[in-house]
Amino acid sequence: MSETLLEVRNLKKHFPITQGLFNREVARVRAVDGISFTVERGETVGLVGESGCGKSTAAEAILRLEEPTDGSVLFDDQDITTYDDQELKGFRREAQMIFQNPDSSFDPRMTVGESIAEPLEIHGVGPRSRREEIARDLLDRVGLNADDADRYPHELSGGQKQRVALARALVVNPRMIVADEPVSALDVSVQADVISLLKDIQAEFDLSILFISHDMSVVREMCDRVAVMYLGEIVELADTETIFENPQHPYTKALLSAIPTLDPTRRGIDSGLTGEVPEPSNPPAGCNFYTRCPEVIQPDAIDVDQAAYRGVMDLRVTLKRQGIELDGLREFVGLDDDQTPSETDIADMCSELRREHDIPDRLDDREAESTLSEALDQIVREEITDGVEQLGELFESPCERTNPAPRPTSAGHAAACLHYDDEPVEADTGWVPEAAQGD
Amino acid sequence: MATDSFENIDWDDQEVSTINVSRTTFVELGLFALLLGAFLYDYLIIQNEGPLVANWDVLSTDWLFIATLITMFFHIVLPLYQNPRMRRFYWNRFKKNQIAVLAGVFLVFIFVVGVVGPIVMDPPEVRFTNRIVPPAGITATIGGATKTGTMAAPLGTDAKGRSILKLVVYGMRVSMQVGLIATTFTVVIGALVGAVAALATAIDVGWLDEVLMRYVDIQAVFPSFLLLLLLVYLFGAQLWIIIMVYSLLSWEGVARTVRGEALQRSSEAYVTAALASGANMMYVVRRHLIPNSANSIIISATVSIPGFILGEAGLAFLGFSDPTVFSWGRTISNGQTNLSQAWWISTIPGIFLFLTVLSFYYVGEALRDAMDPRQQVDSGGGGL
Amino acid sequence: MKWYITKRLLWTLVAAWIALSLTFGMLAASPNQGQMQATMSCAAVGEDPEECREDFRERNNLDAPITERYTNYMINMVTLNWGWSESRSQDVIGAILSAWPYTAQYAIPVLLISTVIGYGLGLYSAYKPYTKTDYAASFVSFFGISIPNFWFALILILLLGVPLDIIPTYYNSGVPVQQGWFSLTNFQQLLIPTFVLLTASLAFQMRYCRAQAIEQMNQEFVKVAKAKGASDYRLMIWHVLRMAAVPLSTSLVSRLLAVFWGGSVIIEQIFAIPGLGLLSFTALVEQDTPLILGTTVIGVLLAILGNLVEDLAYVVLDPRIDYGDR
Amino acid sequence: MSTEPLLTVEGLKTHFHTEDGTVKAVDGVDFDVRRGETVAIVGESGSGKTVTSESVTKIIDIPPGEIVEGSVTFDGMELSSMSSQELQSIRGERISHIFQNPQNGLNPVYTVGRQIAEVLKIHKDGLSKRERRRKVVDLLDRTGIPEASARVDDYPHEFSGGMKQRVLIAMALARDPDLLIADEPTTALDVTIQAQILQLLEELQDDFDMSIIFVTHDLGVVSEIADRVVVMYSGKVMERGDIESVFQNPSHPYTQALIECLPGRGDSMRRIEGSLPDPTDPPEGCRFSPRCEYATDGCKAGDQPPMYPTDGDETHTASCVYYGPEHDAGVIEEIGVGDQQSTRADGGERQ
Repeated sequence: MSETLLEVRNLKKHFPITQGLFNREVARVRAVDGISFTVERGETVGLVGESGCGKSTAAEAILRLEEPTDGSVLFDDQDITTYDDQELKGFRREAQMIFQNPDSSFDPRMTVGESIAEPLEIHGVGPRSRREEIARDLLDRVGLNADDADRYPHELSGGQKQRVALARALVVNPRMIVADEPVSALDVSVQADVISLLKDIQAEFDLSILFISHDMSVVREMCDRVAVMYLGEIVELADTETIFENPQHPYTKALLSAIPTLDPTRRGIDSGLTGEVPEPSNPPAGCNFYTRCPEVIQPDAIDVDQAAYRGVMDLRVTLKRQGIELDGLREFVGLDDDQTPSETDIADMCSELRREHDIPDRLDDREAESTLSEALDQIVREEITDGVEQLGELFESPCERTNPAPRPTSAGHAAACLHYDDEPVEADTGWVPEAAQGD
Repeated sequence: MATDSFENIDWDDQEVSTINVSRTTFVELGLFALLLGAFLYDYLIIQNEGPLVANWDVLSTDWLFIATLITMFFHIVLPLYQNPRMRRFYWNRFKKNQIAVLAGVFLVFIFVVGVVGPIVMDPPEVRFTNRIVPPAGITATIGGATKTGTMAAPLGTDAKGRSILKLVVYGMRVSMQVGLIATTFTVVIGALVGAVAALATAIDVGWLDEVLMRYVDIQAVFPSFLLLLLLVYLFGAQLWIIIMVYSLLSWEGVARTVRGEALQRSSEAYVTAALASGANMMYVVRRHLIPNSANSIIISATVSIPGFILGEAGLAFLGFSDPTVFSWGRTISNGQTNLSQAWWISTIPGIFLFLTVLSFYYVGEALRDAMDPRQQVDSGGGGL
Repeated sequence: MKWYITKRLLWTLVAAWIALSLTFGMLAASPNQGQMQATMSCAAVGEDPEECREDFRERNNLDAPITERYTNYMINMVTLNWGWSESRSQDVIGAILSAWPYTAQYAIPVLLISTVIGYGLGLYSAYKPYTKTDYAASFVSFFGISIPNFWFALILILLLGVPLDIIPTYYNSGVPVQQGWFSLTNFQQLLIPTFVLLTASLAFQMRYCRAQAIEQMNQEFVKVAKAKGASDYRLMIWHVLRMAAVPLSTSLVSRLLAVFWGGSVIIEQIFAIPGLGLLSFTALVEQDTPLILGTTVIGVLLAILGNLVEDLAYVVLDPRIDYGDR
Repeated sequence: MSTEPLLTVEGLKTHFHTEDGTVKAVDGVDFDVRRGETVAIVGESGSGKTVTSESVTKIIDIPPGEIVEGSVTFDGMELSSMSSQELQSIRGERISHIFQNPQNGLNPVYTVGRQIAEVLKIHKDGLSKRERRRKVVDLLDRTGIPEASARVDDYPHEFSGGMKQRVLIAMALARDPDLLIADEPTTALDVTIQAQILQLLEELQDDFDMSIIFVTHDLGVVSEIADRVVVMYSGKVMERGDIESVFQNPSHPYTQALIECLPGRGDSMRRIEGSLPDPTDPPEGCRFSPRCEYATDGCKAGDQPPMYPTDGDETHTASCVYYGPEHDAGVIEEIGVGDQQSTRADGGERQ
């Protein structure tokens, strides 16, 4: 059997937004928009990203707790998206899940022993006494003692509850565990306990783990390979050390540089990221990250300082996605509603627009500066559409047009970014690790 | 032998999981079947003429009362008996509220006397010879004649010479029957509707949930007392009709609670965990959603019982309740005419009614604090 | 906003229509009381009861197919021709119109006072939870909701009315006509009934407001407001009460009506106040079906209207509603 | 930074009277904050760090809370004995507070602008309606809310978590306070948003020349922004000192354990045995003794050891007998923050 236990191919999960009486679909939240990766036997793969990037939805779609909209999931070389209920139930025994919030992971009316034995009860295993015995044995193995079985969840601490969750996942002797932020709700000292237990159990039972987290330091501790997700897509995937030592995708770099270091002498926390994650119901065209990317590619026509270009792009993004409310601007400059703006007011409003988007007063590229100031002038005089058009012609970045597929980088792994030349990495899966690539 | 461990489960022969009906549910269903059989026998065969068992002619309300007692035994007494740890946990928190404990004892007293009393004591009979006798040891002048109460009628007698003590004891049974039967039916109907509505949303049959909830909104708006008057007028004032009308009119609170609880719990992690281990929706409802809403059902039940008792008493006071039944409301109403001299006729049953209702509210409050910490105001944190 | 309001108005009409249909259904399904009353009165007078029954069914065309009776019933309801009341020998609408002022005169003050004082007490005991005043206030509220209103009325009559006889224990319906609705004597004779009704409604309002206020006080924005230097008064009124008003508004009217209807029938019967409550009581005693139907339908329509008021208040109080949802 | 501390807290004890006994949340805490300085209070859940920060201006609710002992002197004024009216005039005016959970820190039924204006109104700024609105817009703009003048009339549910925290910061700075108490302001936010907020706080600290008390459990955040640090455990201060000396040379065994069990530091993570003490009856002697590997009988009796200076540095003190007389501080092996790989990528270009 091949070494790969789980292979996800172009998995998509969209949630329709409906409105009005007949639930017409008006928009789609593209929570997971085509991700592909593999998990080897006994390997831990991390799925990392900020809130709203779709990592938890991806996990639930992989286990078919949420029906995927598209794509396939191969477990042991069989596509579970085609399974019927009976086959699915068999698969459920082989892939288990543990959750973030220890308090809501257990039914308050069931004892710890009953909770651990519940998967056995669901699969109709043996009489009650046998299930109980198995549960008690498992409690020892996760570092608690057997007679905790009769206690109720509210009598245990957060760390102990996560251990019981692990026992419940193990009771059906699974081959893969999906851990959705298992330690995020715990204190640092308790986190260390649960992480080392997870590693010991993985080693003992040769488990593959899909580890989901927003905490990069925990991921660095736990995972062999890491996939970084942004707005429903994987932007970079490589083994852990490479990602931390030599990140290629601008978002990964920003994510890592935002992590506070422990060494007070090397301060300076600046992820360079401005703005917020866009709405997943209307993701930006082209590369999802262009609306915030500090390294957004400038069109050949202009050559401007990168920070200034980012400022202009911020202005264009605001114009495109939310629009500018001129009366707010007029009020800022002190104009009454009906008063027609004088020349100086126009100039003030233009410089306010520049200041608000960190655009310097003069761009060093002469042609770019004239186009920009002209466009600003039009916008402020309420001819917004012409201003936007004019800006678009000159300043439109290639990143807005194409949504890059993963491309090989100098660091030996792939990243979905136009900075790297457009050579397809691998046949269809896109993220097959080099090892498999070779043979 | 070495303790069994999960590695040596042989998974090939574990494929099918049977829906196993637990022993206790089996016994419960058996008892209900027995009850139904007896009722049909009494109703069809002996056309409700003679007494069914020994000399006890089981009346309509009694059938309902027996069914209620069976349900209460299997769903409240037995579960508490079966897991002592849960019982101790709730009892420690409940007994922090001394008044509630006192109220609980009083309610048990009312329940026992209400059920046993009428069996032991013959019903109050009209004897004009000793009309309007004050309670033992109290002297009062009624229509010129002064009388002092004797132990024959410790609580005195009413305008028709009936002993107030007997009237009160029989009144206890009526109130208990009304309160418990109506509440049990409301809980059963409400839980059913609530679970169905929650299940409908869970398996994306949205319209069913919408229809049920819209009806619940309407029923919540209706002024139940007015409708009660209308229905009792239209369908007759027998006690069991009043109880059934009450049950059919006021289950919307339980339905909303159960639906809300079920929906909120179905998004909890332990339900996803069960689904991730291969459970289907029916298993989740049976094993997680219904038992977990038991707490809030019990809390809303203890609040609805006093409501029913007060409602029936009000109805009886106005004279629209079952004349053959000695409801407290009726006794109080009869005492209204000679209120100034014979104050005890209305006052004594009123005190019992008031204390019973008050006790239910206090027990309900303490149960909510004990069972549902979420609603409890935690000491630390926000506030002034 | 408009879409939500039209939706709520439509829903009110639908609810009213369903209510009327349900009352018709109950009427049709029941052994017609009115008919029994007609036959009994004929028999008493010596006529042949069977023949009386026939012409009673004739007059109310009870034998017509159900759909026809249903449409007639609905048309009558909508055109406010609610039939003729035997016992009061006037049309039902007229009876209701003549009776409602007597109920309104004590109902409106009870509703207002119980809301204002109820919320005030509820807020205060939420402001200082678990203190002696809080325990006292919650005992009063328990007392209020537990005490049976008819028994409480009798006790008050016994203690206040009889010995103090300045407080009349029976309502003289002539007074408002001669001395006017707001005269002192009218006020005096309403004292006990209003007080009895007030205890129940006040208790309900207080308990509900206290529960909502305590829940809001645990919210973080109260701590933030406190950290801004806001005084306790500003916190309790501008933040806690204003925020609690959203859930409170959804049950402002319906909760009060539920308590109120029960009480008014009983109070008006004890004190002989010729209001809507007494009207429905006598209608029931006289088995005057059209009048009974009339008083019930008025109650139901008022409740539905109250529900509409609550929904509109909800819209005004809570900007978060996305106007698409219910 | 002038030497006279702006705020001095001495022997602060805050207890909560609950049904199951008195919770000694804060049981004798001392620290001070100088003007323009950032002092971090760090500790895990249950350490009493939040209660300490909320006892300064008595935001905790009394009852069931109660400040049993201790003095809080702010700019020469004794806060602990102030009447609630006097305290109200200080809160939001001289000392303001921001909290952990921005999601429901704003009253959902009022616009954002109105809630900020409320601070100005409470403290009688004497501005006209127009002037006050301009000041609110200016505050929103300075805390980085885009299109501030348009968004001032929006409701809280129209803002994301990060944006709400900026609004709360604007609200806290409305009256130009001398001290800002920030209670885990970025814990609920994503790491890139956290970076933006921390940067914003640093900029505003210079503009408004204010001191900050920063409460957090995240040692990384502490090393990024703090000048001095106070390490708390189970209601008491374990270690206190300048950020460099405490992080380069953590002295108290608890501080060392905290640093060593951080994930992602390469070498194997250490675990702290045992569990948090029961707040209603804390252990005798040093609060950390039941879980401390160096604990001797001396540690387990009497009360918490005083704050001894570590290796002769008066400003860096630790409450551990080993730094006291007739004990050898050498027993506690040296570990430092410097020698572990930083989780930040070194290779990536720095903006």
